[in-house]
Amino acid sequence: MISLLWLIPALPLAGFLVLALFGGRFTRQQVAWVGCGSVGTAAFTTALVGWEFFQGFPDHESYHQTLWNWIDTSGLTVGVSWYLDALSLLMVAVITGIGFLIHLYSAEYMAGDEGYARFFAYMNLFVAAMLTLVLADNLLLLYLGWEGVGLCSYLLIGFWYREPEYGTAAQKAFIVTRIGDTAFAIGLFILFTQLKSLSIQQVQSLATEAWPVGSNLATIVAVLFLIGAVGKSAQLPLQVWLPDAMAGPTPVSALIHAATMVTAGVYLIARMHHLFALAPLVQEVIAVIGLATLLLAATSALVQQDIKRVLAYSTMSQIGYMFLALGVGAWSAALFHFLTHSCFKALLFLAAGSVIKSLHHEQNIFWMGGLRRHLPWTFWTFLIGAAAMSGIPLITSGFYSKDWILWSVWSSPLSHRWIWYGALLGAMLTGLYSFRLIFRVFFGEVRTQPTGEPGLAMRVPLVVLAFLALTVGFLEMPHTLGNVTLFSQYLSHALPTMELLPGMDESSETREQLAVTVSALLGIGLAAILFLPGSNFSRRGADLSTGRPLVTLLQSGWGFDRLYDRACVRPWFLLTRNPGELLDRGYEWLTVGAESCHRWMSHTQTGHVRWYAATVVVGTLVLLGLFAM
Amino acid sequence: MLSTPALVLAMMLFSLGLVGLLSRRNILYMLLSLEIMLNAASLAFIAGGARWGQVDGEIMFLFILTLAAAEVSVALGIVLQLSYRFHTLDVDAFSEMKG
Amino acid sequence: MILWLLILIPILAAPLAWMGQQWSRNAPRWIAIGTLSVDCLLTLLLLSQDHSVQTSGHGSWLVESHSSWIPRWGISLHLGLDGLSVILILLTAFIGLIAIVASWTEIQSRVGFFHCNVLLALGGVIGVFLAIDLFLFFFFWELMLVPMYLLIAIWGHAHRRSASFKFFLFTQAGSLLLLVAIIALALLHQHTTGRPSFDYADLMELTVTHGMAWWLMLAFLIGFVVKLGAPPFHSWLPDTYTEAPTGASIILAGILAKTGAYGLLRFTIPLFPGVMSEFAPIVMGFGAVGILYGAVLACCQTDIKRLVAYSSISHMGFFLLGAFAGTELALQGAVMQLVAHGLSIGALFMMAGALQERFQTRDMRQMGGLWGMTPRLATMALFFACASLGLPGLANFIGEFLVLFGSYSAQPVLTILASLGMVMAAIYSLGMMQRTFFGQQREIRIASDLSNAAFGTLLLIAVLQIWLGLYPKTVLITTKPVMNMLVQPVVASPNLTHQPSESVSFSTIFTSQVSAP
Amino acid sequence: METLFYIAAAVTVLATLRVITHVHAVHALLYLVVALIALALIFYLLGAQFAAALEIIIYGGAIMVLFIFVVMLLGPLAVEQERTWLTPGTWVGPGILALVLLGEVGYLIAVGDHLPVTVSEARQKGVSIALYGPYIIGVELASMLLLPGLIGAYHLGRRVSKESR
Repeated sequence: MISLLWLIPALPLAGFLVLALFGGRFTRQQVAWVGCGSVGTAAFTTALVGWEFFQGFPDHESYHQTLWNWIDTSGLTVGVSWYLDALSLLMVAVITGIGFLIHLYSAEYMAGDEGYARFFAYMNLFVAAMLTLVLADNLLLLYLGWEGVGLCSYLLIGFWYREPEYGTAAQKAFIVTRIGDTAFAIGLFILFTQLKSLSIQQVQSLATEAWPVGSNLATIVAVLFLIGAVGKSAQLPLQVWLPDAMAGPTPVSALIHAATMVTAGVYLIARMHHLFALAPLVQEVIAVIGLATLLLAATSALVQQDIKRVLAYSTMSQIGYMFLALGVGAWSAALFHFLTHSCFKALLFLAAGSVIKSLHHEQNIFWMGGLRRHLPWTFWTFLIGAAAMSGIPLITSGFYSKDWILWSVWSSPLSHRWIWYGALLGAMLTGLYSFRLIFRVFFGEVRTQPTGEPGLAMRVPLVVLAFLALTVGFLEMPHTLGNVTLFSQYLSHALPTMELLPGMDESSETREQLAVTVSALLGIGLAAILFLPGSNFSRRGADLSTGRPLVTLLQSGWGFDRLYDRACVRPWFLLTRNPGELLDRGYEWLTVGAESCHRWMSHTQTGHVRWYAATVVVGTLVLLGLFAM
Repeated sequence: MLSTPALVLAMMLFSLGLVGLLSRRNILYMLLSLEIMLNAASLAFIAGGARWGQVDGEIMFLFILTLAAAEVSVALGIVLQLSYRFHTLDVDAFSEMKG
Repeated sequence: MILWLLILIPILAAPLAWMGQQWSRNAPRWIAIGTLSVDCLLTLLLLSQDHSVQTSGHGSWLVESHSSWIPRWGISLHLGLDGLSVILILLTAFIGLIAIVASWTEIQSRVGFFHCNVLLALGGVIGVFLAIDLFLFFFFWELMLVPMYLLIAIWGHAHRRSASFKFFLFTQAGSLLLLVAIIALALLHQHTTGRPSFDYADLMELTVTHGMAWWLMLAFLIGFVVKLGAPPFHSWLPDTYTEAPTGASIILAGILAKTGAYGLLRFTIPLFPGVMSEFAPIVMGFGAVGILYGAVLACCQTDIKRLVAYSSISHMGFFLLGAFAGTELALQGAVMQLVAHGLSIGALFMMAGALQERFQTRDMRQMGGLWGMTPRLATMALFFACASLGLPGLANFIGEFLVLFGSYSAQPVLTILASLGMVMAAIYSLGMMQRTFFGQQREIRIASDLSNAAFGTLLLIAVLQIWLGLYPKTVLITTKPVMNMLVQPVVASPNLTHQPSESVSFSTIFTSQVSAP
Repeated sequence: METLFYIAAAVTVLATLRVITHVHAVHALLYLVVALIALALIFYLLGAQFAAALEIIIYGGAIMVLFIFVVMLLGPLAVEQERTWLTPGTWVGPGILALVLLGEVGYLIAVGDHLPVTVSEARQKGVSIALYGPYIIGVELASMLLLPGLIGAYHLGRRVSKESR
């Protein structure tokens, strides 16, 4: 049964091929069946494979399957081969499971769109590529998936191709991530040159043997991989593409730009943790990047007007938490947050999509309001998502995962205390911006009349995800609360557990948890004061969205776009303004010289026979004279 | 022997032909001058042959003769064409080859 | 004998295609297609026999044909086929087929003469790939030029005259250098052994003094690089590729550039191993510069064919980088790059031609939003734009990455520079898609989508791209012995022994920067 | 002997001078014929009898006839009224020069055997042997030259139709 592993990426790929080749001839229903069916079957296969995997677990920690030799020449041997362990199984489960729900949702959400088959083809291709990424046994195959998801992201952001801005956003996303990818590729070159292998497991064991901790090569490779991860996961300084990527259809944002693709960077770092462990300096950098991104994105999310942009910044912020966890060595915590985040962020996006659809594609939250009564299903699911994101204690999954991360930051030997304070501030901001959204969209008076609740195909995923967003957290509960360690035990077979600083006991953990709880609730309370319709501030119309300089700065995501525009984009356009080329000029001078010579010489060609004869005579005389001398 | 005066004569004839070639504007006269120059050259060859008692001079004369025959036949054809097309034989009137 | 058949079939069919014009308009096209298919099949036959013979040969040819021609000057009719040539001949025949399909509707005047020229040029190219007597090689080298010149000069676009002149002058200047060097080699052979010889095997054993080898190598290098179109000898390339008719552009970019590459691999590198290893870093530098230079200029263009032409310069830079890296991996990548680039550029030019035929313009500023109108064309364009930007899973990726993997150990800095080309490739490829197929439609123009034949051909190329991208063994296993042989002398030379230290020194520079903060 | 040569040379130079100075084509031609005949005489005196004969037959005969034909074909461009060139003034000059040459020839015939001009058969044989021996390539080339001359003359000599210019 586990040998069916190859089917998991193959099924969506087959779905893509079918839709790409024959999609034009299918009816919408058939398209939806193929599109959802392929991912659904993949999810089912994952369940089968996972079941079998657990049967042998933990005696057989990993499963290996080679389909064929991809490249086998001159020392470079790379197979199309899959590697299944606890980490990749978790990823696969999330991708196929949530992917299937989102496909189901899209079947209704996209129903009116002319590119229905194209949409599902791209989505299926994306799932296939993402599965390749997480199942790859070697780095080159991982790179294939890595670029593949980038391409699908590009295609789906620019899905509505008639809008030029969408196309620009798509291009921006691809190019910015491609910068990261190139660094990643250079990392691969170095790795291969030094270790003569690209297999993930082999490379890491070789690296551990060959390079001492903190060695230069390890640091360089880790930095290059980090740049790749940063590009894909929209972290500082390559984060600029993600807010613009919201140009794509909302299910795309849910699947690609929230739940799965953007966490590829997290996966990469977790997958290569042996390598990163060799470069503590880089780990520290990861933590700092994570912290900086989470604060930057959280503050930006506070002032956005577009509902999807708020969610986009919140995604960046939450991935910042994951990076933070990775940076302090809390690998499992990062992946736990990945799991919960996938659930609640997909839920939030899908619920937002439902709002947008019912408001005729209105995305500005200032034109929304009072939807609580009109869209109860959407409201409650959105509320659950927001609660999970802000980490409302005990009942939501977000609390458990975020708490784990903060506890790790507090107790890790790799961390600093100021990082923890920063993260705590982030938790407060998360509550603030999440509930700003809730209060703006669902409370107060109705500004745009909604059409009504979505249908079943959209409602089912919402409910399932809401359920998951509440319950997934119970897989792992801290010592002080229930002490469930299912998740960390499971992942401990693939990822090392973090060691604690000495002197970290239950009492300090309780104190730490209390701080987290308080900060989250503080954020929500602040949101209620500031934004709940009827509150003092809100009645005075004071939102953070009016044009004060600081707000403008925050709205533009701390002005990174403008900075890059000045520093890179404009010089680039200046460079590429002129289609002519300099080298050609050089050759042109050659022709100009030849031509002027020709013009001068052609004066001698009078066309008169007698002139020619005379010149012949003169020439002969000159020659004779020369001979005579 | 007569070779030296013959060479002087050849030079004189050649110069006369050259003067004719350069001074006359009628293409027909230019051709005639050309013939004179060719003859002067043949004379020089034959004088040379006579001086050294070699047959090569006469052979060269034969070649010059064939050359002259071919040249004249083509040149006269051209002269005819020119007269048909331009209705003049003034070479200064033709400058189609002007660069 | 079968080798001569490969060359003679297209050359003899050429006048037939010309005459075929009298019978029907499409007769020349079908004759050309038939001819090239036969060549294709013959080559496949040779390829399938390959593996048994391959074990025999270190440096020997899989199939060889030798008969004397002008023994007085050591010139013979000597043809030889090895793994490299068989792949390139297969590519030639296949690209030739693409070119003919691509010009099916475009060429309407003097159809017979067009196909006559195409077949002659292809015959010459196959001859180039097979000849291992340098004189014979040069003969074929010149044979392919003249029909190419005619193709551009007669059926080209608006500025065809200057473009064809430029093409002819540049390539002819290159050929002249080549000729001088070839004759010099033959005379040197006479000097040492007392009899002149143009034969490859004889010349391989010739020992040339260092200074002489230096000059000869330069001549061989420039002569071939001109054809490849690497800066600074690329000036003819954008003009020619742009102004040539679609079919000729495909042949120029898909095949003719490969003859230069083949020459480098077959002659320049093995004939002067000692000098080459000294000079290789400089050539690799030119390759890396070419990658970036071509990519930047591709980003500047508004003319779609010019854009593709500059992208070709960029891709051929990868070839140069790989071919001179001196590692087998890089060489394998370089060959893969040749094949992949031939396929992708052929398809791109075919689509550029289709666009021009439909809209009477190549200016991308006047296009836009064509996806809705011509979905087939747009899908294929997207596919090949992805191939061109090196998307993994397609053949170009294999070529580029093998080159980069292979050359990193030789020249880390250049390899990193070259990698930046991947970002730029994304910029120009996606920019092309954005400006032509996405966005708002400029004016309402009715244009038909791709015809079934054209779509089928493009689909076939796409399938080949994917096949080679996922199973590159097909090519790599055939060329491996040849590349292995190429590497031997280079490795033996003392120059490469200190290369690991070079990479170490690089990494120390790099780390000192990292650890500074 | 030398006197003969100098007289003939004087005739040649005089006739040539008249050729290049005369305004009428036919007159010039007449003088040229005289010059050629005088030249032939000089060839004879130099011992090249075969050349002398060819000079008269081909140059004086064939080539000059060609010229005359062309002059006549050209009509008014080159030729005045027939009457003007048949006046005594035209043919007196060439006539006198020709008479001088005739006198020389007569003298030669009369006293020819006593002159040191060697009429050797061996030399003429030598010419032939050399011509078809070492110079055979030259002969071939000459024949190759004559063929295009023939074709060229044929092609160029056709009268073009009016509309072409």
